[in-house]
Amino acid sequence: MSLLKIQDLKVYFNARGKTVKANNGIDLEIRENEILGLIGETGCGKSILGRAIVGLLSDNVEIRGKIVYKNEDILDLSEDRLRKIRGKDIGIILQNPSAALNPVLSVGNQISEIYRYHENMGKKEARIRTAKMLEMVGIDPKRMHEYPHQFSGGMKQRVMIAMGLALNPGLLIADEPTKGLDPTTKDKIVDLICELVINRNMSLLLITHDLGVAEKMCDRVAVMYAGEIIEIATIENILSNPQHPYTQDLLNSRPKKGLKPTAGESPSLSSPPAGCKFHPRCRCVIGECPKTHPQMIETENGTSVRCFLYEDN
Amino acid sequence: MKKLNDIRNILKEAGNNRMAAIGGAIVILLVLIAILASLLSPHDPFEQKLENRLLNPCFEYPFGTDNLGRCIFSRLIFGTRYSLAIGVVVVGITASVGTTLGIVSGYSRGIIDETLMRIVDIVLAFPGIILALVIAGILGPSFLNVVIAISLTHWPAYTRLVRGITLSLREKEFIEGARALRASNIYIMRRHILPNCINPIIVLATLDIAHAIIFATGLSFLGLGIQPPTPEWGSMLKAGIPYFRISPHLTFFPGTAIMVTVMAFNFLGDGLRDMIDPKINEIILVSE
Amino acid sequence: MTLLSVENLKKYYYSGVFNKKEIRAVDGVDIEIKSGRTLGLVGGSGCGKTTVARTILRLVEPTDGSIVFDGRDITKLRGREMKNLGREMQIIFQNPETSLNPRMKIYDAILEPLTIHKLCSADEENEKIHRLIEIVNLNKELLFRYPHELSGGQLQRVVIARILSLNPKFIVADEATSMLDPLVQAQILNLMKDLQEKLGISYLFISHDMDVVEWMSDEIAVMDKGKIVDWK
Amino acid sequence: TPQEDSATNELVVAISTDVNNWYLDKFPGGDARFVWSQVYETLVRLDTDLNIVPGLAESWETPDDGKTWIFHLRDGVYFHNGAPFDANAVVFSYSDESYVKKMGALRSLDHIETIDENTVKFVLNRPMPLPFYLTHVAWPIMSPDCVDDNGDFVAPIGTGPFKFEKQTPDQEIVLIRNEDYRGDEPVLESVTFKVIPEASTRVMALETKEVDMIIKLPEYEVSRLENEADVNVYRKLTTFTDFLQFNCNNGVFNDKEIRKAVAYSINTEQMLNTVLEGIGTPAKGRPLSPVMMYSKPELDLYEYDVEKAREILSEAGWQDSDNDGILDKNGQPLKAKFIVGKDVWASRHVPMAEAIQGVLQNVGMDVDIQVLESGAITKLENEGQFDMILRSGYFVWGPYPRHFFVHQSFCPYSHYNNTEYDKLANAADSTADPEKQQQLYYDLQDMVLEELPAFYLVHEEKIIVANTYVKGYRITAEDPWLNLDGVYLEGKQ
Amino acid sequence: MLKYILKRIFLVFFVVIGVTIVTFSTMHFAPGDPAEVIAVARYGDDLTQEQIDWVRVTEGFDSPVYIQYLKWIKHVSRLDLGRSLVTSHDILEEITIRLPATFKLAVSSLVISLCIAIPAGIISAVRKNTIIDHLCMSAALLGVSIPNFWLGLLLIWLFSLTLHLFPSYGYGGCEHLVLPAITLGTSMAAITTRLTRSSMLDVLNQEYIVTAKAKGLDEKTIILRHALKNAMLPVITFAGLQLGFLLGGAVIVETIFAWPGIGKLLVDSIYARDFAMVQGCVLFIAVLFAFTNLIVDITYAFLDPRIRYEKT
Ligand SMILES: Nc1ncnc2c1ncn2[C@@H]1O[C@H](COP(=O)(O)OP(=O)(O)OP(=O)(O)O)[C@@H](O)[C@H]1O
Ligand SMILES: Nc1ncnc2c1ncn2[C@@H]1O[C@H](COP(=O)(O)OP(=O)(O)OP(=O)(O)O)[C@@H](O)[C@H]1O
Ligand SMILES: [Mg+2]
Ligand SMILES: [Mg+2]
Repeated sequence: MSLLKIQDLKVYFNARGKTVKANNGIDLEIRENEILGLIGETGCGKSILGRAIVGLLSDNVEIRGKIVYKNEDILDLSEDRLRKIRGKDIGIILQNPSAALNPVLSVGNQISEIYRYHENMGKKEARIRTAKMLEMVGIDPKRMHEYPHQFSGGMKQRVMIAMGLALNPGLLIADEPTKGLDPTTKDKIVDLICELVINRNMSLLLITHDLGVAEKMCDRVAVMYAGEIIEIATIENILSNPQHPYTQDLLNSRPKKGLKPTAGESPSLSSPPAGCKFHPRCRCVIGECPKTHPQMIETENGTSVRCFLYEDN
Repeated sequence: MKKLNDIRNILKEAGNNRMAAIGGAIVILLVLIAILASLLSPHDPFEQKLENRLLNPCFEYPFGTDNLGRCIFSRLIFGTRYSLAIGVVVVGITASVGTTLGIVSGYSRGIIDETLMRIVDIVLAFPGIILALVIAGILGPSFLNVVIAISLTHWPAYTRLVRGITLSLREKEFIEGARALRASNIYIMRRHILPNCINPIIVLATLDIAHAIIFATGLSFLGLGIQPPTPEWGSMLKAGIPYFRISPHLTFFPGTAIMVTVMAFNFLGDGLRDMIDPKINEIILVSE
Repeated sequence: MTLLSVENLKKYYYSGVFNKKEIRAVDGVDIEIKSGRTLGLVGGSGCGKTTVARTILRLVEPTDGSIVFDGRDITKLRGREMKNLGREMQIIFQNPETSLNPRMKIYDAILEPLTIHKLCSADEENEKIHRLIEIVNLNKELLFRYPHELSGGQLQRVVIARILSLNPKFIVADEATSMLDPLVQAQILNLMKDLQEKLGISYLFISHDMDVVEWMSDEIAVMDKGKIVDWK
Repeated sequence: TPQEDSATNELVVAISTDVNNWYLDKFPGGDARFVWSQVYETLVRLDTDLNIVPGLAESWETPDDGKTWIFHLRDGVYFHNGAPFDANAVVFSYSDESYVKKMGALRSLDHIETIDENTVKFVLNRPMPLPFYLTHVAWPIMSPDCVDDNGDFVAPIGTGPFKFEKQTPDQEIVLIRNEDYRGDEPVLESVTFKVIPEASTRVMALETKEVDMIIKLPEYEVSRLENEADVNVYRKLTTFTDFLQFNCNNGVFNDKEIRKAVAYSINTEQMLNTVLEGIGTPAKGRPLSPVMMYSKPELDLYEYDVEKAREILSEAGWQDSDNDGILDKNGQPLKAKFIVGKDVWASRHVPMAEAIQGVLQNVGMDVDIQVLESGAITKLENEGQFDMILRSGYFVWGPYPRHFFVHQSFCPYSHYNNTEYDKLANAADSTADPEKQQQLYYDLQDMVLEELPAFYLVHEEKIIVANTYVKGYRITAEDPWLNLDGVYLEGKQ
Repeated sequence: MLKYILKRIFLVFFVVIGVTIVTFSTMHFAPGDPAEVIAVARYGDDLTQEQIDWVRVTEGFDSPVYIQYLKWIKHVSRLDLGRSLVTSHDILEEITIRLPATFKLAVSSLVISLCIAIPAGIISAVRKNTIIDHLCMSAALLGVSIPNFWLGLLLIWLFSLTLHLFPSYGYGGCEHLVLPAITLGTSMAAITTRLTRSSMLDVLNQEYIVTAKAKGLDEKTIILRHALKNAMLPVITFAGLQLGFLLGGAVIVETIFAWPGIGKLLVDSIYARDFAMVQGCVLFIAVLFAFTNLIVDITYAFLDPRIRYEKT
């Protein structure tokens, strides 16, 4: 069952006279109770996609397409309705917890205000709920009166998770929840999110560029390159049988596979190469590649890939 | 060629930023007026025609005449020189001294930094105009002393700003990289730190020119500014005050000139800030 | 042959005005690196890896211990000798975006070490720079851009190019690739390995990522709380 | 009748500076003298036309042509604290402690004797017209109770028509009616002096009727206010004359002819009519205001004559050889450093100085104006670092021409050395015979005009402006006085 | 936080010492013989060399500078600022008499400026690039550009003379306060508006505002709860500096409106070359300023948890 369906989403920024096509025709479906990974290199538009889903992009941006959540197109919603959906139906954990937590409000306050605002709870009740949430993410509830700067990076990340989960949303978007954490903390956070998401029957869109994390957590993975989804498959398929040359290179660049290098640099989003956006770096360019922009093609095992190599299949 | 492109880009940006464009245009105009003062002014700014005193604006005297029958228009035109000179000289002195101290302070840290910052604290403990007032009061009023008085109160703003930038730059790897290359400290300050402070300094300096002009006006009001018959706007305004009931043009034109100039520099400074680096906060305005 | 040998290296930081607090960032570290080999240094965040690197390069003064480089004790070097040391040991930092002066064009950035050490005349400079960027596989179109116009991988190459101009024997790479994407990381690490083979450079390779370190290094030292706790 | 209106009989007068001294050991600076003149009285007084009249002394005589003076004091006069006024108070007021004795004009006072309760004898070192000296508001009679046993000042206690009530620094001084005043009891219940430093604010406060009367109105406001229906402008020629003093000791003005050239180039009449809005009388070099005693009616004054000025200069060898508009001689340009004070007392001086600069520029003299406070002026003066100073009324009060001391060589302000002049001035001051004295002063005036230690510009006119509901005011010629005798308010809202 | 406060207090102490040195030396190294200057101030017109010498001896100008400083500082530390050279009045007393007037003016200007500036700044930031933003910013720019003595006179002319709404000068009830406070408050309000706006804009661009939006909070809550406190931190710091503006600007405003405050006392003393009084005033103002900033810093520490909970 699909919980969220994104159709041909385009997000264009207007930056200093140039159009940055941060998302350029995204089609994506998040099913109920699934963990969908979104991987791809820095700046390919993952976070933008995550924010677009919750309607959190600034005003100077042009958005087209459809984001249908439970039969409502988020892009058509009034600000009021959107506000109700945010937090309550769709939660988001932003990328950098140090910046995403308000430095002058206590951690407890920042969580409990969600209850107070959305559920009109009294102070006391909200505090009890907050304590529960904190306990759940492994933070001593006694510390709810402390301020973000008194917490370590991992703890801040936990607070962000508690905040995202506070109202039991149907969909949680987690933007690189493990970035910048040391391996032990990282493992703990991964386990925590998995456990909570599974226990609560929710869906998770996990944005990351850490394949290890994706492997541990995800059911399916979407691979993004230069503002497009280029491959969607189950995690097993991605790891064992990557189809798109980019995905293959990505896997081969891991130390385990001998750190095999790929030539070239990631393309700019304001003037991407014509045709397939990966073709300048691709090992197996064929005639079509530089000219025509490839479409998503279904291959075996429900894998979709945007590559001419699979056209005939 | 590349340079030309840079300049073209800046101009293009300036075109997009209406405020900066207006401010810049007025400033350029003022500079031209100051340079071409003797060509533009219809009369000798010092020439008195007592029989023509307190004339209202008319064809011969576009802005009228003052209490000694001097052409206000010509005096304003020549006054541009003094006001701009005060702004530019003060800012030239304060920016270079303040910046040097700021870089040295932030880069060397330790005892030098402590000492310099304490000196800054001490200077800042005196409200600017009061310190300037006392200095001008002691030294006596003259162009030079006005410049000294304002400069002595204004340099800490640069030192603080530049020190802050320097401290954050110090944390940057490229500075450490230069140290690993064993570049000398002076080389690092000059080639790496200074160029990275320039933009905010330019913004601060532009706003500061406006501030210095207003500041000098205040000193003129208190009789400690540039002295008559010098056609400095502040002292013209002050000298016109007694007549502001019967001949308001004596105050109106110098007052407006001051306002327009100060606004132009503020426009330009604001615009430059938006253009160059929106992150430099308004805080730098608080150079008082 | 041993290129660098560090013994009992200590670096203590002091903080606080009223009650002085001692932070033992590095607390008695012994390291040995052979010519043309790579030593990997791993450890949790804040265990003192960066401090070790910075003290070895004398970017910070060690509290105690000896650093013998190429047969000389460099802990007490000053002036000219210190300056010449800059040609022999160099460092690559973690964050490519801040590793280059944002107000300096790439060309000038690469030229900088040569000017500081007065290693080339004006007419050679162009040729030399082109040779350098060829080694690190950079496009010469990038030479007249500013750092913010380059990607992280390209920047890290520029950093390597400018370091190479000095022909160093020893390079510290402090998490040099941890900010990069996997594809680019692979590029850079391969480049570093190539250079080692061609030029016989020794590395002190610092990283969080055990897998990467294993791939890069001949030996691995594991640090914890300022001490070496394991040596593989 | 005025008395019925007593509810509003509270006069508010705006002055420019506060009274920061009430005691006789210091000179009351700024506008303090207007306030002093309500609280304190002098032995001898002047009427509104500068005629000498009895004050606290009923009569006086000098048995020896001016070396000894005997004053007969008025009986039945009481100080504000109820203590009787007597000879002791006079001795107290001119003790060695007092400013006038220590620093001022009475340095040649040897001692004072009390003959009886109501008679005092002043013994001088040399003959002097003492009664004139004793008219000065700044050295009045104070009660010995003004100070406590330790000699510390307690309160201003005088015999004047108004008593000190309270003072709020930099704001106001409130005086109330002295019910036991020796003369006609004042109609006014109280007089409040408001301190308003800025001239424009003072004028606007008068127009909004926040104050009833303002003193020292700037000249430029006069013509406008004279046309306003609900204010009265009172004007009278004073004892003060503005003068341009030269540094005759060194520099260009060492040469009398150059000083003359300056005198011929300045059109005092035009300056008066323009810069001073026609307020005052052009002096054309006349050192004494016509209201002054011994002011010589027929004098050989300087009539404006630029050509003559140019002639004198070129005869003296000044030529414009480089055509820059400035004359030069032996390669030295004709330059003069011109000092102007910025006292509230003479706000007109700055524009006057600028006007002078303009006309001198016209004959080829480069004048550099410096507007300074008195302290800075004193410094430059002592060092001889100036060529001209614009001044007003030094050693001037009352009708007596003591002013001539200013050009005596021993006077710190003189910058002029002429033994003949010194002798003449001394002789004039020490001569008791009025006719002889007059002749000596006439000679002095001729000499000043001929020698030009200073060029006298304008005789100052005093201006007082009051709202029309202020009745019964009569302006006095002498400047520091504020004559509130007979003033009352009628119909103030 | 204790450490922070202790450090601040230590700094203020240090600054105060520095301030005394600066004040002392400006007066003592002023051109001209101080004894002569004092003698002129004291005895005015006729002056003899003996009088100057007498002043030199009695005022201690013949001893070495550091002794003079130490002597002076000893008095100052006992709150004895000496006596005026002109009037012989006790300096501290003269200052404290005028303190209420300056205080009243400063506080009301501050209140006026903050009451206008903070809402205006917030609105301009929230409604960036709208008409209201442009209006506020233009007004603010006008406010900083107009010489305030001219503004003062225009206000008197308009409100007292033409409209008869407020008195034109003087010290007294609230009605007296209006015009001077507006004159003094205007430029400050202008600067504060700009500061508030840019600080608010800065805060609104922070990630935690996005977080707040992501929680589904409404605009009002986001601005008042999440943005305001952060945005106010630099404004509070500035409020301390504003006092400097106020004390400085007061010099001019007090002169125009005949407001009997410290600023006017200072200007008068400068004119009268009453260096002891100038010294006293400047020292007083600087110390007052330093202590206000200390209070502001401490308030800041309470408001900013990053400092409040700093480990000691
Ligand atoms: N406000 C904006 N204006 C212009 N361009 C923007 C803006 N925000 C983001 N971008 C651009 O959009 C692109 C996508 O950004 P996004 O943050 O989604 O990347 P990402 O995939 O999340 O990268 P990372 O892995 O580093 O988080 C980037 O190239 C970025 O420069
Ligand atoms: N300049 C300094 N002053 C005080 N303490 C310092 C300083 N530099 C480093 N430290 C402390 O020394 C310890 C070691 O720091 P170091 O940067 O060497 O760790 P690291 O192993 O490189 O960590 P990371 O993996 O996060 O880079 C840390 O506790 C750090 O707080
Ligand atoms: Mg991202
Ligand atoms: Mg490190």
